Amino acid sequence: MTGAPVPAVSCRGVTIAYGATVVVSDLDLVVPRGEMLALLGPSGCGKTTILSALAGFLPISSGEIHVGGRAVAGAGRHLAPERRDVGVVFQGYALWPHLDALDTVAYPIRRRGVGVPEARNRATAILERLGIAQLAHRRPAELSGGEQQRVGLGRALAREASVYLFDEPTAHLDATLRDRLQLEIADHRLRSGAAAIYATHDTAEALAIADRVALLRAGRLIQEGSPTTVYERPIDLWAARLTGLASIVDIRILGAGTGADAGRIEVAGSSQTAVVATARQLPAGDVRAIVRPDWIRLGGTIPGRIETVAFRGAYTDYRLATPAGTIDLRAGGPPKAEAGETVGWSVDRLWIPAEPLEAANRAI
Amino acid sequence: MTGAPVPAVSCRGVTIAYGATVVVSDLDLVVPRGEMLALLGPSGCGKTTILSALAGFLPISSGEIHVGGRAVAGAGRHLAPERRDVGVVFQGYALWPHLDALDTVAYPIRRRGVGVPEARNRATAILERLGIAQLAHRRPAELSGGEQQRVGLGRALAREASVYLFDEPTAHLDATLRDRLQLEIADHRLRSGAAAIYATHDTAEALAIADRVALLRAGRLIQEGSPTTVYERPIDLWAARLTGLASIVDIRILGAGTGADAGRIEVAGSSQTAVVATARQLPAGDVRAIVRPDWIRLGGTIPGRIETVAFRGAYTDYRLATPAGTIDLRAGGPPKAEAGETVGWSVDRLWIPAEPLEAANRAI
Amino acid sequence: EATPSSPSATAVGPSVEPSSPEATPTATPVPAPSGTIRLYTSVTQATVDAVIAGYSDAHPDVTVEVFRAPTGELAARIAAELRDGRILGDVLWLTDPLSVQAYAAQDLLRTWEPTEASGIDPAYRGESYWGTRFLNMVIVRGSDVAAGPLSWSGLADPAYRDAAAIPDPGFAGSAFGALGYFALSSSTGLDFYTSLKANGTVQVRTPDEVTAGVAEGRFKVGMTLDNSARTAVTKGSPVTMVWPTDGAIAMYSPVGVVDATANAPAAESLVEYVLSEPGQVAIAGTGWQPIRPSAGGPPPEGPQVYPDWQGAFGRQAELLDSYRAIFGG
Amino acid sequence: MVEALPVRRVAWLTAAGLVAAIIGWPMIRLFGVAFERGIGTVLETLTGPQATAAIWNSLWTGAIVAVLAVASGTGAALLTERSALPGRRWLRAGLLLPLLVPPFVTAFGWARAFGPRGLTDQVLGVALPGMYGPLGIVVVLVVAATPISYLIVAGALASRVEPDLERAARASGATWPEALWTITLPLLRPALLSALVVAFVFAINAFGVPAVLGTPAGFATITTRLYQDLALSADPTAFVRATTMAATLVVVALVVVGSADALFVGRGAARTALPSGSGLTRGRRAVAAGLGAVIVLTTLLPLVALVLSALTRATGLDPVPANWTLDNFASALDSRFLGGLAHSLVLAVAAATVVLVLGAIGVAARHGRSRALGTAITLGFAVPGSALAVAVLLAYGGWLRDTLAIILVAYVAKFWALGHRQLAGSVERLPGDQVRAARASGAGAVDAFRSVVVPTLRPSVIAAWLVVFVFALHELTMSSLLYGPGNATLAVIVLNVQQLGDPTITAAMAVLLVGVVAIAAVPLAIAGFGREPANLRERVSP
Ligand SMILES: Nc1ncnc2c1ncn2[C@@H]1O[C@H](COP(=O)(O)OP(=O)(O)OP(=O)(O)O)[C@@H](O)[C@H]1O
Ligand SMILES: Nc1ncnc2c1ncn2[C@@H]1O[C@H](COP(=O)(O)OP(=O)(O)OP(=O)(O)O)[C@@H](O)[C@H]1O
Ligand SMILES: [Mg+2]
Ligand SMILES: [Mg+2]
Repeated sequence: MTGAPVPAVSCRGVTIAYGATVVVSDLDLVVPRGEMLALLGPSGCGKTTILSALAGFLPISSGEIHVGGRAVAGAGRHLAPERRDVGVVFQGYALWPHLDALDTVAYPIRRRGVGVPEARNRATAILERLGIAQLAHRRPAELSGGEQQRVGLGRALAREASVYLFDEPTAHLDATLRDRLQLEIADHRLRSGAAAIYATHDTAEALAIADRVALLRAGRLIQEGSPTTVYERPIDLWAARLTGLASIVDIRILGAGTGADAGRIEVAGSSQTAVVATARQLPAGDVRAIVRPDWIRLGGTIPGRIETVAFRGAYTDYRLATPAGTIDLRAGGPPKAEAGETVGWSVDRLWIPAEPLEAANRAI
Repeated sequence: MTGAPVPAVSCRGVTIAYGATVVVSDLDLVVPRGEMLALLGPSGCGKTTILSALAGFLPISSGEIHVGGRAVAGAGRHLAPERRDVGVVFQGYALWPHLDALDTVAYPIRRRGVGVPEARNRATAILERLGIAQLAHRRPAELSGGEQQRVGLGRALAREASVYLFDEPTAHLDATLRDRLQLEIADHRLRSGAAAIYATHDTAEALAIADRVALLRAGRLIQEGSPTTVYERPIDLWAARLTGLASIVDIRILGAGTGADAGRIEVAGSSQTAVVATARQLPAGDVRAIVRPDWIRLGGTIPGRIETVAFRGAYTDYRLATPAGTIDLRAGGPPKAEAGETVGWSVDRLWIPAEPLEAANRAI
Repeated sequence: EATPSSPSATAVGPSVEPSSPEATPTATPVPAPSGTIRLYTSVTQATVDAVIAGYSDAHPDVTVEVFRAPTGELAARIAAELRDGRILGDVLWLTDPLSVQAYAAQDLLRTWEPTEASGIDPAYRGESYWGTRFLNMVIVRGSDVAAGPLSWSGLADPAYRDAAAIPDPGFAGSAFGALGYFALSSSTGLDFYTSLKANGTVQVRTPDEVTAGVAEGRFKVGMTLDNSARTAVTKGSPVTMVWPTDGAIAMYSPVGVVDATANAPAAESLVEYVLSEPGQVAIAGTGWQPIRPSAGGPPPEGPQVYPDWQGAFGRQAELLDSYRAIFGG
Repeated sequence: MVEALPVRRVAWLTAAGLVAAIIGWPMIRLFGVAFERGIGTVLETLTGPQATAAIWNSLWTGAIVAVLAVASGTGAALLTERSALPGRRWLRAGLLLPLLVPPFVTAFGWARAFGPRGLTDQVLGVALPGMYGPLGIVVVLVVAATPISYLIVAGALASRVEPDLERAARASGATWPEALWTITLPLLRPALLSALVVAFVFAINAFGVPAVLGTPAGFATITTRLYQDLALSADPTAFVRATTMAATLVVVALVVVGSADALFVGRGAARTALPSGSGLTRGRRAVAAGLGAVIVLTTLLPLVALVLSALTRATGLDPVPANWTLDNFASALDSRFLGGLAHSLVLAVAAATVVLVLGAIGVAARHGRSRALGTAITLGFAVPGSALAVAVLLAYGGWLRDTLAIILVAYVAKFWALGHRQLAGSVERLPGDQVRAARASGAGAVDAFRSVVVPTLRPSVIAAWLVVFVFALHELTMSSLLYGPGNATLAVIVLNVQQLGDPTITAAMAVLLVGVVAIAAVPLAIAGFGREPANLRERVSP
């Protein structure tokens, strides 16, 4: 890292195992100062494990971890958690049964040698920002799940660390609160210039708040990039489905369009123009491509039979059986068509990953 | 309930308090057999408390609870949990540290007097359906959060109860798994004809899976209805925001349209047609209305300056400052405009609740 | 299954010593005693076993249940039983006269006249209890200690500063006997203990601990029971027994019949046997000096002096307190 | 806010009834005797200079022993249960070893090992100064009481485990001692209190140790004084004096235990945490070695000394092979011994099991009032054996005299506290949701208790059973007072041999006793604690 600014966190070839079972293998991650990296992956992919290793709760079997340029783990070294300058939000809250909300949040402040009254003042301020000041004197047993989660978040923010590790910190919060806390977190980081790693399984959340997104699959990093990149250019179908709904269509390339301007394609016999992005040399003839529900419009010449309709408030998801494959389609507003109806549709945009795609199958 | 089919669950004027603090007041709920009711409310509104009372973990201070027509609580009666025929998924999992996944799921089956081998077989089947068969011999301490949550879900399903109580059963699961488990649950209920109460803070989830949705605010039931009703006809701004994004616009009614066909309105000086639904006598002149992001389109004659842009994968959320008020707008696909730009917009649909609305303020 | 602490006519514990040669029953008056009696005793296990074995041969019809416990526990049990009404034992055979005197004073013991008691010096008996053997409080000295003290006062010799030991009267009845002797009978009075204390003498719980301490070399000399010293010597411990020139303090170990007994004939026959020649021989056989000189056993190796039990009786608390004022504990 | 289950009420009534029968009634009889000569006599007895001295001695030694024993027990528990020390299994076993040795034997052994002319004195020429006297008493009692507090604390640590709690502290910037102090210990508080109470009570009614080590220094405690009064108790006043002393001990315990239990009030369920083990990554071997050394010194050496004197032909001879013999064992191992052994085993197993069942009932009865219950139960443990035996005799001698049953009653009265404290200490931190989950799965209250509460507490349960079993097997005073013809216990036999006054044979007996207990208890201990708690397998460094 000669010359280059020291990153807040960097992992090189980190492997983590529980006893004999390796759950994270050969992980490389770099988080620049002040940046927020989202760890996005399905349940059991290793998010918590990675965070635990960064925080110093778990030893790593190989590789190296640097925090703020300081080697904290690897090569026989294992720096104690309290000396790593990280703030952690635990997936299971990990609140102390014998401390009330106030003292819990005051705890890290006290650890910095701040006197009780002062620490309590600061803690109260934090509780207020998280909207639970009125619960200051409740113990965990007397708090609801989401309230506990907020206390846990408050404790982490009180730490004033240079790196924050968030493990699904909003899993039990409603959308409004979630937005509000995400603003809090962003704001807090802006003020302190701290970096953060944010483990979540919520795609929308990850794409919305993170500067960069890392996709994890069974303990391996399979793609890393900006939210738009991972959404528009997923390296494979699995990645595509992790970052949102995605379907596969069989198309034929008629004429290439360069970059963002549309090229001619043929889908299920009817031809149209669409933006075709690809990670490889654009092939001619038949290819298999990935489409996002919002890259597809109802109305058009391609026939499709509606299989299912799911109303989701702001939008409705349809599944169409078409000659080009089963596709998912999302349109704003309440359902405009019934299951069973046959409709026409068209596609605005397509993505062809480097690896050829096998036949679509919904089984996950 | 003379003649009418006995509902699976019914609460009449139920009030629940922790010591002196009343957290649920005068709750009336009826869940017909085979139906799924979503309890939708922000953190701390009383969801878990209500479920605990139904399950028999908490005494109720007043009112009555019937399960399957049988009075289980109230009027001095308190039926023990194991005799209420309910299956519970706990928000905090509540797994037993000394039992592995298999035995945990087998536990309720054993309680019905089934022998160990048979119980284990059935348990294995359930674990398979939940996609954690390979973790059968892990104890909670050796499972990830989402895995633990699935074990907890499996235990509840194994109970084969006539009523299921789900407390945010998918909070720690990724979208794909969530969909899959929701199918499992639906499927399981279809086969057994069991009713379910599903506590969640996730609007999309509630609207997608529930037959009916109950909106809770600080321990009070404020609205109950079908997903489309609560989305399109929220009784007030709070309810509107609980069930999705919502903004307030000042409009002038020019000509009423009846029911679903559009009437003429004027917004910020420019006039257009839109569907105006209302719970009261449609007023003439200036009124304040609620709009959903998907009831608004970019493009149109009404001016607005983009304040924030949030890319959320399948769609992008914009916030516009307009003469008619600050509005949130959702459009499919990646950002089409930058913050700071001035754009034109138009509205397709409006909702005017019974109570007049005060000036919009985002603070919740 | 052998019932450990109750050898009986039917079952005889293996560790019972062979009864003495001529165990011919002494001419007993008609009718022959029979039934079951219970013996409460604090006498050492071996001695009890030997005597009971002999008795059972002589009186096959009588079953003897033995309840053996240290003086303290035995007394506590009796006290508890008394609150339930009556002592449940038929015969009491204890280590020293102290407690028996108390029971006699409370009329709990049966007043009668054993034929075998005729030979017993009045000093070693009361109306309802009779001495069965002697415990001699003597001096024990480490073999490697040059010249041991020859008299009691010698224990206080500066040569044994911090290296002499005595048993605690609070714990051991025999030690209390010694206290009683010095306090009441001897010329020295309690000064004896004062001088010992002044010389750094250590008190331990029992005579046996004194012997052991001397054997281990913790102490050079000490006050202990002849039986204890002899056992150590015969086993090969590096100790020697010294018979004080001014006399070993001899205590007799009394036996008596409980007044409330339901089976007086059998109870009496047991007492008779203990006092009889064969009983005495059996006692002597286990290393105690019997009350009957004719029965043999280890003879006194010098003069014996006797505590004034009558005088000590009723003044135990007071004597102990004045002793503790000196030695603490 | 948990629903008041009928089961709870039933359990409470049952427990209360049993307490009244097994402890309450005998106590009443005891106090009846103590006060029968009027309050005047009582005061007189208690205000005598020696009495006050004895009471004071008992109090301060008791207090010091309790603190030290709990400190060392907790330290050991944290080391063995909370960090991946090499050879944890053996350390655990070693720490429990002193349990196997009857206190009077411990005293004996320590005197042989570290006393003047003891093993170290002969070999190295160094003896522990003040071995005879308060110092020796405290040291030996601490050694004897440590395993009990170790068991209670270790049980609590293992019974409910959440590594994240302590990790959260570390991640908040707490060093591991800080985390220990601010998080772990507060969560362990109920268990620590139990341990303190039990250790204190254990100390103030120990007899053998102060008797052997205290007399030379003229250092009397309530129990030794009590014994001396009993020895004279053919004289009715002496007997009353004795019971008065016993009653005093009960009152002392009542005050201490009561106030300790008062501290429980208002404490919600707490959960303890296992650390990540990173607290002790370096120097684990050193720590383990140190712990091992302590065990060897405090426990093994005295035992060795004991064995040596058991092997030696006669007291005072050097313990060299030339002087070795097995005669002592021979004369110890007679048919009586085996008979006594049989009785003791029966009694010990019965007592341990009964106590456990009662403990379970007590736990099931847990709510407000059950604190009073706990206090009452602890009283039984507080009364010195001889007094308790007398009390039981007074209360039940009528029907049960001379049966094993009456001994069992006394044992249960005495050791109930051990089971109750242990279980209560651990159950304090079972989260309600786990039990609820069981109920919601269709398990009845009792069923849920059996299938969820008990297994989660498994280590504590086994610990409780073991402690009672071992104590019952050792028990000396009560049985020597209560046994009837034909059912002497092992300890009674030992005592009777000891009366023969030959230390070598006594040593032999003691060695046999320890051996027996070891054979009976060690496998169970391994079964109970050998298995690593899941959480340890979990996040501790490979
Ligand atoms: N033991 C208790 N004592 C006092 N108040 C409590 C207790 N438990 C919960 N509460 C309060 O009751 C209210 C409802 O709690 P509940 O757990 O039902 O909320 P919830 O709807 O489940 O919230 P969440 O979605 O965060 O789980 C909360 O405000 C909480 O603070
Ligand atoms: N103590 C353990 N022993 C063995 N395997 C474990 C242990 N803890 C976790 N695992 C496994 O490691 C994998 C990763 O666990 P981790 O908790 O990191 O997943 P996660 O990404 O946090 O999932 P979730 O989103 O459900 O929390 C999972 O498959 C889990 O089963
Ligand atoms: Mg996780
Ligand atoms: Mg909740």
